[in-house]
Amino acid sequence: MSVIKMENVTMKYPTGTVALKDVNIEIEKGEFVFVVGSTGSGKTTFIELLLRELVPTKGRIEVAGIDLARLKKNRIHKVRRKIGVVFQNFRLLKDRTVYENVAFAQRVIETPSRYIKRQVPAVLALVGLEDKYKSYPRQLSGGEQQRVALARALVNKPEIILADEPTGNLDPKHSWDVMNLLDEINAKGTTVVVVTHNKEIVNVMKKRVITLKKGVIVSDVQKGGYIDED
Amino acid sequence: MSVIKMENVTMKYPTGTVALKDVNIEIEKGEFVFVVGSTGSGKTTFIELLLRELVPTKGRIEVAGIDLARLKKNRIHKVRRKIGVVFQNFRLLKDRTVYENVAFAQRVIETPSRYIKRQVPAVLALVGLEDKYKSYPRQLSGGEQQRVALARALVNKPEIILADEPTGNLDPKHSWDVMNLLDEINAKGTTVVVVTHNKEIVNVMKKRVITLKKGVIVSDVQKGGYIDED
Amino acid sequence: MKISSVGYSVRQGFKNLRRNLLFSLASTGTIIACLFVFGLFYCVLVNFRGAIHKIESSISIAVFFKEDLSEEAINLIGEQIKTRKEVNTIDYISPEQAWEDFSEQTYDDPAAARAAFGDDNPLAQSASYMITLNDSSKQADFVQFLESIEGIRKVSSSTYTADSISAINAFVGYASFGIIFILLLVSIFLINNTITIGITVRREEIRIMKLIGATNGFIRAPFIIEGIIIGLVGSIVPLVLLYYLYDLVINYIAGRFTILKSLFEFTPPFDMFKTLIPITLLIGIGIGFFGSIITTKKHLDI
Amino acid sequence: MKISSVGYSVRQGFKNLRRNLLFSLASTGTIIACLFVFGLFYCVLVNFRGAIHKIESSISIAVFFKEDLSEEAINLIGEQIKTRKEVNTIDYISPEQAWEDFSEQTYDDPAAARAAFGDDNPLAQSASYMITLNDSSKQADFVQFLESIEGIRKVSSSTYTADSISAINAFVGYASFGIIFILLLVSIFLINNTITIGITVRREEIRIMKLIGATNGFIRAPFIIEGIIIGLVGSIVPLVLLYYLYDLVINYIAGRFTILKSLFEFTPPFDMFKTLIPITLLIGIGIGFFGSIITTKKHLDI
Ligand SMILES: Nc1ncnc2c1ncn2[C@@H]1O[C@H](COP(=O)(O)OP(=O)(O)OP(=O)(O)O)[C@@H](O)[C@H]1O
Ligand SMILES: Nc1ncnc2c1ncn2[C@@H]1O[C@H](COP(=O)(O)OP(=O)(O)OP(=O)(O)O)[C@@H](O)[C@H]1O
Ligand SMILES: [Mg+2]
Ligand SMILES: [Mg+2]
Repeated sequence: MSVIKMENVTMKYPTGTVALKDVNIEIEKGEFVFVVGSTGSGKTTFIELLLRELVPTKGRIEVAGIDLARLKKNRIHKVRRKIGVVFQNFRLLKDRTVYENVAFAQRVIETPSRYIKRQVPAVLALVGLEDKYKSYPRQLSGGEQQRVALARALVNKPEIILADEPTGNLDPKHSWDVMNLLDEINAKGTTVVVVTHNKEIVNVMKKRVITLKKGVIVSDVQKGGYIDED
Repeated sequence: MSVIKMENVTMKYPTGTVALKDVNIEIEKGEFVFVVGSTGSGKTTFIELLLRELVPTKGRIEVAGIDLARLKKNRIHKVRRKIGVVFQNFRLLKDRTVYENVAFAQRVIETPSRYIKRQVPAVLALVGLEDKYKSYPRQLSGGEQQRVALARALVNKPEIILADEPTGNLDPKHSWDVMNLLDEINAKGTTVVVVTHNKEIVNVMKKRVITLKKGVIVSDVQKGGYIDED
Repeated sequence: MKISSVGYSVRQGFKNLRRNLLFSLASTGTIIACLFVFGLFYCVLVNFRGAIHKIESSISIAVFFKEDLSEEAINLIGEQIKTRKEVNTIDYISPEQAWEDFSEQTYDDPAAARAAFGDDNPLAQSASYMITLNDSSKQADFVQFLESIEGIRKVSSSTYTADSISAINAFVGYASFGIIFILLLVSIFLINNTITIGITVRREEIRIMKLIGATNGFIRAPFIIEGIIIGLVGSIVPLVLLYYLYDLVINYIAGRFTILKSLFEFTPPFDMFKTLIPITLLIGIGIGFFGSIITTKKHLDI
Repeated sequence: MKISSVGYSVRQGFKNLRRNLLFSLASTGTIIACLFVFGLFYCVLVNFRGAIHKIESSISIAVFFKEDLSEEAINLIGEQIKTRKEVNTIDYISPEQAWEDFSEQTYDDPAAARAAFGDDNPLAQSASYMITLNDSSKQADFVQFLESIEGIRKVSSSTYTADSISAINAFVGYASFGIIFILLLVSIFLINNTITIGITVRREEIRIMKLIGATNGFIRAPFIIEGIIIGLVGSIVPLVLLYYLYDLVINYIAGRFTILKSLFEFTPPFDMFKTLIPITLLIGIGIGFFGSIITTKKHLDI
């Protein structure tokens, strides 16, 4: 059963840039997929479409069995709650501490306080930020902010994880920690989609790799590797 | 002659975090230096101290022969104009186009308009963004924003270039393009300091590598390589 | 929404106030300033209208009687006049009183008057009623009524004064209404302005919340609580200020301009504030509430 | 700063207005609203004081002469009185005029008066001057002066009325001053509020500019230009509005309440606006200018 499905999706921005062009993708439940491609090839656009932050100019998108085009505006949260996202630019709430940022994801789905108090510290420990829980985003290094974003995406144990460049600000060791963590979570049944520029990781992990080039899928292989641009 | 000099510099944030501890660094004019280290090891703090965005809790910093502690507040721009910075989080002016963002660096030093009109497109072409000059930062991909930040750092041909993770959002090919560009500029006499997590690049380029660990310099070698954490 | 979420919203509402201290202070300050000015003019206008009403009710009409009308007949006429509800006061001026008033004004001492006229009262025919009305615009009708009464020789009234006062009264009424209305509009505009800005600068935060899966209600609730708190504080502060200021001014004037006290009575604080308090609270809390609802709505559509 | 940079600053100032449209509109709106209310009350108060002054200058003092004083002597006294600069008008009331006025008020027709007194004028001694002053607070002194004049028998003045009017006058003066002052403070507070917010939300931009090596002057200039433009627009708009509104109201009242025209003269638009325009421009541009200087200063210290 596919949890993510794009049919002939085209995304043209008001500026005229065509970020995605006739994209067809099907991702099965429980898959681990890398999305790679040169800068500006449409990877972030792809993520934002799945979140329905963007609406495609053409085509059909289905997430967790729900047709996004048919979804009423006041029902969008239903889909979003099935997804944990690590945004490329983190998108942390800048007036809240690390703890509150992560806890917020749980409050949104009305998790009882006693669970929040247990789960938030646990997930912060998982990403190695247990001693920064009181800090505000502006008091964190780039890599630390990125891991807060990851913690927030994981804390609700969502069906789908979308991670846009989750290791862009991390050193090799921490990058591997994050990837191994995502692999473990994937092993428990969560669908994981990772956008990355990290050639080494893609090549070593041998997962499905979807390669975009100027908004077009130029390759989609199981157990693939990073395709360098010519 | 050293253009960057830190003597016993300690930076303790008001939160109590000691980001740098007794750091002594001397960088000669015309050097190319990588600063590496695990996430949160103090690399961005190091850059911000050189820019005098931060004032060290202890120690002396000299940039281009100027003692930053002795510098009067209304003279700080003198030092900053000698430096081109690529910030880790880009710090573009979000209400101005790509062109205006780059041109701004030139306007600041009162470059005559006719030079601005020539030099800005040239440097945008150099980083491969000639066709995005009308876009606003929010209309760019992560890697595109990063290259605008680079263009802004380069446009004034500063004495010193400080680049904090300038390839974090770039694919391998573009990362190499950027590094080669910095190398070329360095060859013409500019001092270049690059903070990076890109192990491959550090290992291949064989430059001086300063490694930080929890705010302390643990290694500083010419023609060094990336030291993985244990 | 669950109970725990309600508690969360309320706590967040208070926290937001601290997090965005600049905007909280700016918004609260704006509401305080606007409602203070609004209340100030409300007080001034109410008192001003009170003063005009006082003047209005002191314009007198003199009624003179036919020659040799008996005292009994005069009393009867007085009774008849008293039944009219526009009558405020009615006083009988005897011929002796009239002559005394007149001679006192014209001659320096009673002796001179007596020298001129002896004990003759040249105003023997000048017994009169002095009548004041409580609404000068009714004077014309009332004079007509008086003139129709048998036994009345002459009704002396200043149509001009009465008409002037009732024109002033109407004019001040319109002007007060216009001014209060303009102040209200301006207040609403300004308060809404700051609330809009305060929420707009947080649009990225709102967007993030929505992308994480928050419902509109969940995002909005703290903003609404925040708006209500700002509105509440923003209306209580000027009310308290006005109350003390009003008291102070009344007492100051009573001491400083003693003569004004007889001309002019201040509306007592209780009467003033029993209307001002609900109006002010309604505006403050209303704008805080609706302002935050309307402004958040704009940014929730993602 | 080079000429090209000056041009750049000015252009940036205008561009900033468009870039931060919400804040530009909010700030301009705030200034317009505040200065409009300020101007409105300025107009109301100036007219109100004018009205009181008019009443003040219509309170009359009657001067009666010693018995059988020659007409020549009376004229002489008149000349003497006219030299005093507090005198507004002086009118001679002959005994005939006085009797006519009196009998007209007391009797219905001249015939009745003649029936009572024949051709005798009971007020033969009642020639008088009716004097009005232009400042009722000087009445007491003036009466003393009159009483010291040889040939004057009696000065009839209402100390009570004069004192009341001069108390009212003083009171309204203080109150106007207080209200204008409060409005001014509130306006400055509110305008500064929006300007502060508008600049504060751009503090990250200012920080970036400083880190790139911009001088304080370079960063500030566009903000100051922006502040001045906002102040300029924000003061011209309410002035234009007020001008038309004032004209409209004057004409409306002239038509609707004809009777008021004789009681009360509106300050002519020219006189009103010749002080209001400079005050308003000064406040608007002043706050725009100093507000942006002060607020940017806070964020430039990096
Ligand atoms: N809001 C927008 N308005 C207009 N054009 C946009 C917008 N967002 C992105 N684009 C353009 O669409 C293209 C794809 O952008 P996208 O962010 O999807 O790239 P990406 O693959 O994520 O790149 P990167 O690896 O650099 O993050 C780019 O050319 C970009 O300039
Ligand atoms: N403004 C701040 N206030 C308090 N602590 C801070 C602040 N900025 C950074 N820190 C802390 O200082 C330490 C060093 O931060 P810095 O940003 O220099 O790390 P970095 O080496 O750049 O890391 P990264 O590779 O993740 O960007 C971190 O532990 C961080 O949490
Ligand atoms: Mg991207
Ligand atoms: Mg960093």
